[in-house]
This record gives sequence, C-alpha cells and structure tokens, in this order.
Amino acid sequence: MATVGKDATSLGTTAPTMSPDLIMQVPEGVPAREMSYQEAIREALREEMLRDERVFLIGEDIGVHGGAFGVTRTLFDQFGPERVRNTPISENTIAGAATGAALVGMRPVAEIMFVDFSGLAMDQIANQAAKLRLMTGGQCKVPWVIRMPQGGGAGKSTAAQHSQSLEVWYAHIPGLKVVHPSTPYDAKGLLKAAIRDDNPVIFLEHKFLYAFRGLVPEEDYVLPLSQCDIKREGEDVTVVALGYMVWHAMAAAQTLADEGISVEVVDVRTVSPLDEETIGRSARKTGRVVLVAEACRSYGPTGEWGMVVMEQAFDYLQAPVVRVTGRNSPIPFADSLENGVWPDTDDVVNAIRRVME
Amino acid sequence: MATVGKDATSLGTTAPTMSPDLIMQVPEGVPAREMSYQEAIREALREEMLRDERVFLIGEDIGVHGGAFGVTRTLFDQFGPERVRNTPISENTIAGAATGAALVGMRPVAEIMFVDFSGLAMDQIANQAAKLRLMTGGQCKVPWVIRMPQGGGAGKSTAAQHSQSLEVWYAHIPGLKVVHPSTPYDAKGLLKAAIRDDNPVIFLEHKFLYAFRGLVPEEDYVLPLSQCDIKREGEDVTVVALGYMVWHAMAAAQTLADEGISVEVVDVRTVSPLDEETIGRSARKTGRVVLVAEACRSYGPTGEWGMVVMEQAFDYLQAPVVRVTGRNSPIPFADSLENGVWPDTDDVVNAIRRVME
Amino acid sequence: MEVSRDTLLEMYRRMVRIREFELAAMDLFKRGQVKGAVHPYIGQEASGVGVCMALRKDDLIAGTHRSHGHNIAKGADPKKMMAEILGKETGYCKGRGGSMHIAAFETGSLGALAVVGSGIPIAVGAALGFKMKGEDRVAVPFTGDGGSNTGNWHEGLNMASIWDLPVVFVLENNRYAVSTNIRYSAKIEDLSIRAQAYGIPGVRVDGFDVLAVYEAAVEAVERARRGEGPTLLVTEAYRFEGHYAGEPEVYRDRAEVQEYRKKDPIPRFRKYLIKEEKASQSELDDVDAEIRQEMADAVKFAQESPQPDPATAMDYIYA
Amino acid sequence: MEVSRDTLLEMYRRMVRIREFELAAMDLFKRGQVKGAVHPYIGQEASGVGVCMALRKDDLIAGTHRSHGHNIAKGADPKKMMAEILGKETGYCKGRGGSMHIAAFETGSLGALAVVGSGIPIAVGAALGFKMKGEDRVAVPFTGDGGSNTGNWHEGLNMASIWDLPVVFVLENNRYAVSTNIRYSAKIEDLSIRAQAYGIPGVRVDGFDVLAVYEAAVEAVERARRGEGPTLLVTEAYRFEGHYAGEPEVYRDRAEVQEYRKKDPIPRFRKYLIKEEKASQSELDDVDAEIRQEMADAVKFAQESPQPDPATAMDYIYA
Ligand SMILES: Cc1ncc(C[n+]2csc(CCOP(=O)(O)OP(=O)(O)O)c2C)c(N)n1
Ligand SMILES: Cc1ncc(C[n+]2csc(CCOP(=O)(O)OP(=O)(O)O)c2C)c(N)n1
Ligand SMILES: [Mg+2]
Ligand SMILES: [Mg+2]
Repeated sequence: MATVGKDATSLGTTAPTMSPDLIMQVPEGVPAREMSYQEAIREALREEMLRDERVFLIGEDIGVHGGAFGVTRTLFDQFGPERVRNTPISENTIAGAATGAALVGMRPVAEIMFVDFSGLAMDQIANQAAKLRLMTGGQCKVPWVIRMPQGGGAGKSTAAQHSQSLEVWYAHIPGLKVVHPSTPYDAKGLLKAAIRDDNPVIFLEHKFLYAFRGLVPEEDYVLPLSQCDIKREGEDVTVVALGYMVWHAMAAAQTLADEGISVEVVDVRTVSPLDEETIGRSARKTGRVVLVAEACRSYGPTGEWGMVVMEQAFDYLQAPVVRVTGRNSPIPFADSLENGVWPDTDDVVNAIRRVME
Repeated sequence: MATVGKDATSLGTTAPTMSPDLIMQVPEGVPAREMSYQEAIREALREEMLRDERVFLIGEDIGVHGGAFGVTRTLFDQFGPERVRNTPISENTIAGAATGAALVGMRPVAEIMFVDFSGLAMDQIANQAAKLRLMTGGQCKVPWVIRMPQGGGAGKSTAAQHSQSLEVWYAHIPGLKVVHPSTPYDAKGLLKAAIRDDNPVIFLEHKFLYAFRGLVPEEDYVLPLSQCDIKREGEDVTVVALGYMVWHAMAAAQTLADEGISVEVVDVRTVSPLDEETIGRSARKTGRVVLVAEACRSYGPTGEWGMVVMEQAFDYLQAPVVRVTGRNSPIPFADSLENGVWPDTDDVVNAIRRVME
Repeated sequence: MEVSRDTLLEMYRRMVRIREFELAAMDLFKRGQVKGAVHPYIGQEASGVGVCMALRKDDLIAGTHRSHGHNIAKGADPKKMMAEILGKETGYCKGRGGSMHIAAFETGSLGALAVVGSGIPIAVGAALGFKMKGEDRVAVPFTGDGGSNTGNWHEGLNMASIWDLPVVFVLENNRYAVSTNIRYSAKIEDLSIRAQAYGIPGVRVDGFDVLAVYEAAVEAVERARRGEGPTLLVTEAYRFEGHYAGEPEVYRDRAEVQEYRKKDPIPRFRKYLIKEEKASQSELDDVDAEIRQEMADAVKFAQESPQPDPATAMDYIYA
Repeated sequence: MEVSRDTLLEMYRRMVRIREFELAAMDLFKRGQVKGAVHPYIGQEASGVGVCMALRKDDLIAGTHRSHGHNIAKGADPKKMMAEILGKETGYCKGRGGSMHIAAFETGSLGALAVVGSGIPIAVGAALGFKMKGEDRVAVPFTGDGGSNTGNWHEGLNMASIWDLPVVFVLENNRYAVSTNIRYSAKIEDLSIRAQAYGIPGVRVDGFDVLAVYEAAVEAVERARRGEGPTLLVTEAYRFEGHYAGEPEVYRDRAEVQEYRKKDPIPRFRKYLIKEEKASQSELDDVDAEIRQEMADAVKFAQESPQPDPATAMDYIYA
C-alpha cells in the first residue's frame, strides 16, 4: 500500500488508498527510485532548471513557502529568489508575464495556485498566449508552462472554489497543449517535455495524486506530449480515463479481471491535442468503451472522447459508450454531498458491467 | 431575400445571404412584424425594462453610442444613464457588479462587448455567480443576464480576438444557463425569458445574425430556456445545429429536399442545460445524425451532443454521427484563410450525404 | 467620538466571540473534525468589529477566505457558523459552503468568496443596487493587503468612485498574503495612498485599536450613506496565527509574531474599558465566561447536527 | 535637451508617415478594400513618435488595437504594414493578424493586442526577461485612458514596480474609450497620479508636442535602463477621427473635435522646425512628397500581393 510522503499537501491530505503496484511503468532492470507524484514534479523542475538557465519559476508563494502544496519546496534555497520568483496575487499578470518573458527567450514555468483561479488568467492564456503565434504569422513562439493543481481531494472538502477540474476550458483553445498526468513517472516525463516544448502548455496536476508514490527512472527521460498511454492492455472493454480517474480505472480493471473481464485502460494524459488514433484503435479492438473523467459531465472531456470513438470505431461498437463523470454541480463542502460528486472505483466497475451486458 | 437593416453592426456587415423564409416561426394569422435579430433583442430589452423597473443595462459604451453593434441604440434616450449604464473597461467588475446588484434585488442585463473578452470576466461568471446559490445553501439567487455577441461575421475579418464562439466555457459550468438564438423570434422570446429567469444566464448573440430579419409576434411572449427547437421536421436525417449554423442546416435541408432527402433540423438554442430528450427523440426517429457548430471542433459543443446521441439513440443509429465544426485554429484575418474556418451550407450538405450513405 | 457603554460592551463581546470561535475552530481542526481549511482571524478582531459596529444590520458585507471574524462582527450566530464549518445541514449554508464560504444573509453578510479580490466587484454591484433603489444602505467588502494587488481591486474602486457608490473598502493589512510580505508585493508602505488613484479618501488606522477603527468606519459609512461616495479604509493589523490552521509559517520569525502579539487588541480594549470605567473586571470576566459557554454550546450543536441528506445533492444549483 | 537635426527630421518623417499611412488605410477602408476595423492614430502622432524615438531598436513595444502609429514610430515598414491590413501573405504577420494585430519583431514591436490592457502583463514579462538575462533593454506597453481602468493595468504596474523592471508605461490619454469620456470613467483628471499607488514616478506631458514627449520618454527610458524601475508616462492627446474608420461619433461635438484639431502635432512641429531653422519649408515639403510616394508604393505593393494560400491554414498554430 502507498504511504503518504512528507510532501503531503499543505492543505492536509487523505491517505491514498490505491496501491502503487496498480501502475508499473518502469521496465524491470532500469534503475529507478520510488517517489511521490509531487517529488517527481519537483525533480522535473529542478533538473530542467539545472539543464537550462532560461527556465525559471514564477507564481504566488512558490518561494520559501514552497507553494500551496509544497511542490516547489527546496527549490528556492537552491535557485534563489530570481529563478523561483514570488509574485503578488495577480493571476492574469503572472500568465501574461510568462508570455512576455517567453517572447524574449526565457522558458517560464508559472504556477497558478488552483486551477479554479485560472478564470482570472483566462484572457492571457486563451486570447494572448494561445494565439500570438498565429496572429503574428509565426514571428514568435510562446514556450511556457503553466502548472495548475486541479481536482478534488486535497484533504477533500475544499468546496466550490478550490476543487474543480477545468481541462476543457483550455483543451478547447487551439494553440495550447493541455497535459494531466496520473503517475509520478508520467508527471516527471511530461513536465520535462512540456518545459522543452516550444508552445504554451497547460500542465494540470491532480491535488489528490500529489502524495501517490511510484517508480521513476534515475536517468533523464521525456515523454511525448502527443500520446495517450495504454496503462493496461485488455481485450474486452476499453476504459478511457484521465488523471486520478486512471487509478479508479486500474482498480476496476483488477477487480474485474477476477471475473474474467479483460479491461484495457487508456490514460488520456495529453488532453489536447488529443491522440485520437490510440483511442480509436483500442475502441476498435474491444468494441466496448467506458469514459471516465472527474470534471462535470456536461460539455466535459468525455463528450469529445465519445465523439472520437464514434468517428473512429462506430462500426466496431457492440454497445453504447458509457461515461462516468463528475456530477453537474458546483462542489459542495459537506462530506455527505461531496462523496457522491466524483466517480469512484465502484462507479467504473458498474459502467464496465453495463457495457459488457 | 433578406435586406440589411439600418441596424447593421457598427463594425460593418456583410449582407446576409439567407432567405428569412427558411425559418418561419409565427403561425399564420398571428399579428406579427418583420424585424431584425438585433431589433428583436432591443425590443426584448425595452419591453422588459418597461415591465420591471428592476431591470437595467450595464456595459461598455451601451449608452449614447448604443453598444459596439448598436443593440442598445435608442434605449439610452428612453431610459437615461441610470438604467442604461456605461461602465469603464472592466469586464470582471461588470460581471461582478451584475451579481452584486442581483443579490440585492435588481435584474441586471450586462453586456460584454465580444465573447472573446469574457475571459477577463470568467472568474466572476464561473466561480462566483454560478456557484453562489449552492455555496450559500440557497440563501440567495443571482438573476442576471450577460449578453455577449459571438461568432464570426461582423463584416468578417475581425481576426483572432474578436471572432470566437465560446459557449462551451460556460456550458461546462453548472449553475449557469447558456442560450444562443438563431432567429429574431427566438432572440426576443428567449431574452425575455432569460431576464425573468432567477438564474445567471449567458445570452450569446451571433454577430452575423444581427442583420437577419424575420417575423416576430406583436404580443408579449417568452420561450422556455429548457428546450431545443425543431426548426424543420424530417424523417431521414437529424441535423443538430446552433446559432448561425441553424441557417446553414436549413439551407442544406432545402437543397436536399429536392433530392428526396428529408432533413430534420434541431436548433439547440439553449446550450445548457441541454434538452437531451429532444435530441434523443429526433435521433431515434431518423437514425442518422449530423452535428453542426461554429466553435472549434476539439472539446467543442458537438462532442457533448454526439455523446448524448450515443446515450439516447445508439441502438437506432444507422451510421456514425458526423460533425461539421469550426477549424481547430485561432481565427486568421485574411479572407483566403478565414473562409475555410467556419462551416457553410455545402459542408452541411456533404455531411448529410455522408451519413446517408 | 462619544461611544455608548452598550456599544463598547458589544464591541468587546464580539471581539471575544471571534477569538473564542477561532480557538474552538482550530481545536476542532486539530482533532480532525473540520475538513478543508480554516483561516483564523485571531489578532484582527478589532478591525472587523470596529468596522461592522459602524454598520446597520441591513448594510452588507462581503468576505474572504478569512471571514469567520467578519461574520461574527456583523452579528452572525456562532451556532450556525460552527455547524457550517463542520459541514452540517444546520449551518448557515446548509453545509454546502464550509469555512471559506460562510454567508449569513439574515445578518447582512452576502458571502465569503475565497477567490482573493472577488468580493470587491460584488459589493460594488450591491452598492449600485442600493443607489438605484434609493436605499441608504452601505456595502463593505473586506480584502487583505494581498487582495489590494489584484485587478479586481483597481476596477472595483474605480467603478465605485465614478458613481459615488456607498461602499467602504476595508483593506486589512495584516502584512502577509500567505507567505508574501506586503513590503515585497507592494512598493509603498502606506496602502491608503492608493485611494488617490480614484479621487476618494484613503484613511489608515491602527487595526489593533477597535475604537480607532470604529471612528474611521463611522465617518466613512456616514459619507457613503450621504451619497458622497466610497472610502478606502486601511486597518494596519497582523495575523497572529498561520495563514491557515496548521500552516508552518516558515516565512516569518517567531520574534516578529511575539512582538505583534503584544498589541493584542482584546486585552488592550479590556484595559481601556476598565481604565475608563466603562466596565469592571468582573463584568468582563462574565462576558468571557458567557462566550466560552456559548462556544461550547455551538460546538455541541454543530457536532450533533446531521450532515446534509445526499438525496438533496442537486438542490440549490438552479433557482 | 539638445536634439540633433537628424533626430528632429526623423521625428517629422515618422509623424508624417503615420498620418499618411492612416489616411491611406482609411481611404482603402472606405473603398471596401480593408475588412475588419481600422482604428486611426491621427492626432496622436507626436505621442508614439516622441516615445519610440527615445527607444533603441532592440527595445520592445507592445501595442493595442490602435497601433499602426506605434509600429511606424518604432520603425516598421509601411509596405509590410499595408499588406498586413489587406490580409496579404507579404504582410508582417503574413495576413493572419490584420490591422489590430500588427507585430513587427524585426523592429521591436512584439505585437498589437486588441484586448484592452492585455499588452501590459506581456510587456512586464518581457522586461522581466531582459532583467534576468542582464540585458539593458526596455519594454514599453502603450495603453489608452480606457485601458488604465482595467485590472491588467493595476497588476502590471504593481508587479513592475516591486521588481524595478525596465518598463515605461505609456498612457495615451486621448480622452475617449470608444464613446466613453475619461472624465466619466475616472474620477481624477490627472491620470499620472495613479503612479503613486506603485511608488513610481508619474509624468504628464503635452501629447501634441513631440519634443515634450521625447524628453519625458528619454528620461523614463534612461531611468529604466539604469535599473531604477518603471515610469508612468501620460501623454495628453486626442484622437481626431472616430474610434474606428467610419464610426459615427455621436458622443462628441464637432466643435470639440475642431478645437483639438487646432493642436495638430504635425503642422505644429513643422512650424517649430522652420522657426528654429532646423529645416526649410522646401526640405519638409520634400519629405511630405517622398512619404506620399512611399505610401502610394505601399498601397500598390499591398494590393498586388497575394493572399495567403489556403493550404497553409494550419501553419503557425503550434511551433
Ligand atoms: C485569486 C486568488 N489567488 C490566490 C489565492 C490563494 N490564496 C488564498 S488566501 C491568499 C492570500 C491572501 O492574502 P490577503 O489578501 O492579504 O488576505 P489574508 O490571508 O492576509 O487575510 C492566497 C494567495 C486565492 N484564494 N485567490
Ligand atoms: C477588454 C476589452 N474590452 C473592450 C474592448 C472593446 N474596445 C476596443 S477599443 C476600446 C476603447 C479603448 O479605449 P482606450 O484604452 O482609451 O484606447 P483608444 O481607443 O482611445 O486608443 C474598447 C472598449 C476591448 N477591445 N477589450
Ligand atoms: Mg494579508
Ligand atoms: Mg482613449
């Protein structure tokens, strides 16, 4: 069972209940260490800052405080206040400053403390950074990363303004890439790739996953920002999932394996641009598809994925695609109401059973 | 053929090329007048302001200037600067002020000059107004309307920061209602309903439709904010469309009628909450579905609609659902590039032929 | 300014009530009974109470993530507040809001909005509503030093200024925004200067002195009520606790905290009341005891109250 | 301040070039050849030119919807600009940007951003980049009076001030934001006062006097280059034309416009040059003629250039 690391979030953490063995990504024999998702992110930042002096961090309370979730802890001591740069509370200007710095050759990695606050930065992200390259006819590029924690689960009960999953806001905007890793391995490899990418990348981190642990290779590696990742191969049904939901999908797959149902789990991982190929291929193979996302159901990511399945695999489908999603509700505070707001393993199991009928 | 009214937009207008006869909504015998979409909106505002003194308008340059598109023209003269209230350039505060005024019993109708600028107001719309009712356990309600023109076509060539269709940003947020009418009749009836509704309503107006004319009843009427509207009944194929795209769908339907293809056109009209019933019923009837939206394809509205078809009508589908959407690109300025950015009638015709194969 | 004995005692009572509420909340948090975050107002009681005692019940405040104190200062019932932070159906927000979002419309608190600065535009809109309806009510958004750097703040003060809206913008300068000292995040020491950008009065008072705050607030509120427009009121304060309960405070010296704790507004006011013979030691002891009992009752009430029924999950999303 | 004859003549040349460019653009617009909107800079030439002549080529400006003038002032080529506003592949942005989005990185213009205020954070970030890289370059975002009411403006000035970033914030007060007079949208007459909110210098100059603007800009730029931080430079100006070409201007009297037109910066500067014997009437006439020819060439170049190839529609979305 996973243990909660010292880097549990500042806002309190409920111990993860998933076993890290559910997802093993480092091949046997490759030197690796176990670390948390949060440590993996921190390591990616550290390594990229060492590798490239143009990389710097900018955001609220990321300095000595180490950020609201402690992700940047120790980096301030190592790199100092210029490269781990605290800002006033000014989300739009953090994003815009990242764009400006990127335009003159820097490689900013900005942090917006919660994705919920990114509504304040929407103009700079979606109207300026995403469009500058096209608007200027290719005269410039905007190589930044904006890191934003999202999702429920930082000790839970963070209520309506600190718990949302908003990947769709950004995935709908051409010019942006949107990434949301589910494991320490992916988090490190994708973040390093995002920092080296020449485009503005929205890098969403899942708050509840920060304390999740897993193996990460010792050597330098990057992962492509263009591929869904098959986390588990299977024959009977495809589960397409994102972020923390990948863990529920994996747990559901394990549960159902005992019943002889072979589940393939596709981790979307890069929300946009979407790897339609991989989703399509898996759907054609199994003919049965479940989509799982934590975001609110309506106009959430599962719509797009479902439509892609429709386009790529309609003739192969043996049952309607089923989705398992967050409730269409602002997130309530009380446990009794919050509990039902997000999907869990049982919900995924039930959905799989439904498409198997 | 439609003529361009005097209320053509301030930013220039290309003459509409669609015949108003494509959509006739007023039953024979009901007293009605022909007016433009823009006049219909203005009339709705005027009538509601006369009916209820709590209704007032707030936004940039809506006073003597009449707004960027002239929608509020003459209202300033009639109602004065208190009730047609010009603001500084402060989108987030316009939205927030609407919320505050609504909380103390007013009925604000705010205008954000272009939906593109609403990224600046996202926090107040999506994090505050949409959630206040739930967050306060029902202690309050936020009865406002925010009007925002969207879409391409105001003289076209308004480029990347003045041409977007962003209904999905808002439709994904529970607590908001999102409306986007396609005709003068709908615009008037839906806007009046939105103003009388006790929830925050995002009322999207299509810039290119402002000059479109059609019949509007003389008597007071409202339309429900909960229903898709069947603009044309048909047997062979369902086209689900939104906003200006409804006209392309109607034109396509007319073209194909000559070939003996009977097209049903479902105007989504209220984007959220979505009337899944009507879409499902039509899809089950025809078994073939085309989805048409002007917004960018990826994570746009067609994903959600397609998934709803999947959920409601899978067993009835005789072909994969096809979508016709805006290109996944920031909107370019030059005609030669802009022309292909949005769907037109031919695209809809071709898509219908495809699902009919 | 002549302040009645009743008012003085009510000030004392509310300050102590805030303090005891926060201590009880932090205690519950430590014992794992409060989920989410608790942002204690301890040390800033004079600011919230000084301001809210200058208000009528039908005046409105807009709060922040740190608004237990503002709510109590405005007259909210600790029972319903405690129930709210425990996520109970009997809470002000029926358990939907929690610590960061306590709204109590019945006592004129239109909500605590946890996105920094977001209460400003809403309060400006409420004031606009008052003005349009011809009501002489006043809207009071609270923000912190950190909040005064947000775009919302600028837009809101500007909009209120041009329409002479009845708003008192209270900027509680407790010197930190999470870990960020205001000396770092603003180039000026006296934040009340910012009022000049909007042609409105900017007033700066000792936020540990409830009477100083009260006097300044009364003046600003009267000005607003007379239709003369908004005021920026900066209360110079300090938060004695971490940003939230349990926060490690790596960004400041204990010595600095100790120094500020000497300014504790409650003992200071207590001394004043006794010295000026407004109340005796034992009267005040009685108040303290009474409020401690009130808080014990509130905790018990909250603990014994039921959580919301999951069947009501879809309530209150749409009106 | 001693200004060389070459500089003076270059100022004149750029002011005339802006004027002629705008007249040509408006003419093309009237003839239906420019789609989208054209926001003429006519009347404000002294502001843009005074500022940009104080800059080095490698300094950066960030523009607005009304930035033909800023680009030309910074040295952009009218040919490529005219081609851009006609949506041609030979334009600065290969026809993707159009009038509202002309960027010319080769001459230090990082783009015209049509969301009011949005250039501010970007310029602040560019200045941060300069500082971190140890370059002594300066970033200059232009905004209007209307722009100074946006949240971006406040956040950006604050952030630049705390880090002493090399930014000169130019606020071109042409008195209107579309139809909204700045006397309505701000309570203060002297917008340079707003600098005090950030502890930085606020300077106000006659925006019809290119030398006054230039002197103030040189000082602000030098200060920035020395690492002493940002300045707010307010140029008091007026736009002689409507908000955009063809805009009806129902919100102001023709008499007001006529009054301001008397201050036209170009004849004024012309007179100055002649009076001070920096240039003769005929030299300046030659400049005028030369630029009119340049503009005729630019129009021809633009008209004859091809539109972008539709096959390239998906270029430049991702790098
Ligand atoms: C827009 C936004 N950015 C960041 C945060 C995270 N956050 C919560 S409280 C806080 C500090 C607020 O400081 P201040 O305004 O001084 O209030 P105080 O906490 O001192 O009462 C921050 C950054 C937030 N809630 N909203
Ligand atoms: C955020 C935003 N709101 C509204 C608009 C529409 N708009 C375009 S220009 C303008 C007025 C700008 O006024 P000012 O800043 O004074 O610049 P000027 O036009 O006078 O040069 C407005 C409101 C916009 N482009 N961006
Ligand atoms: Mg503070
Ligand atoms: Mg202006």
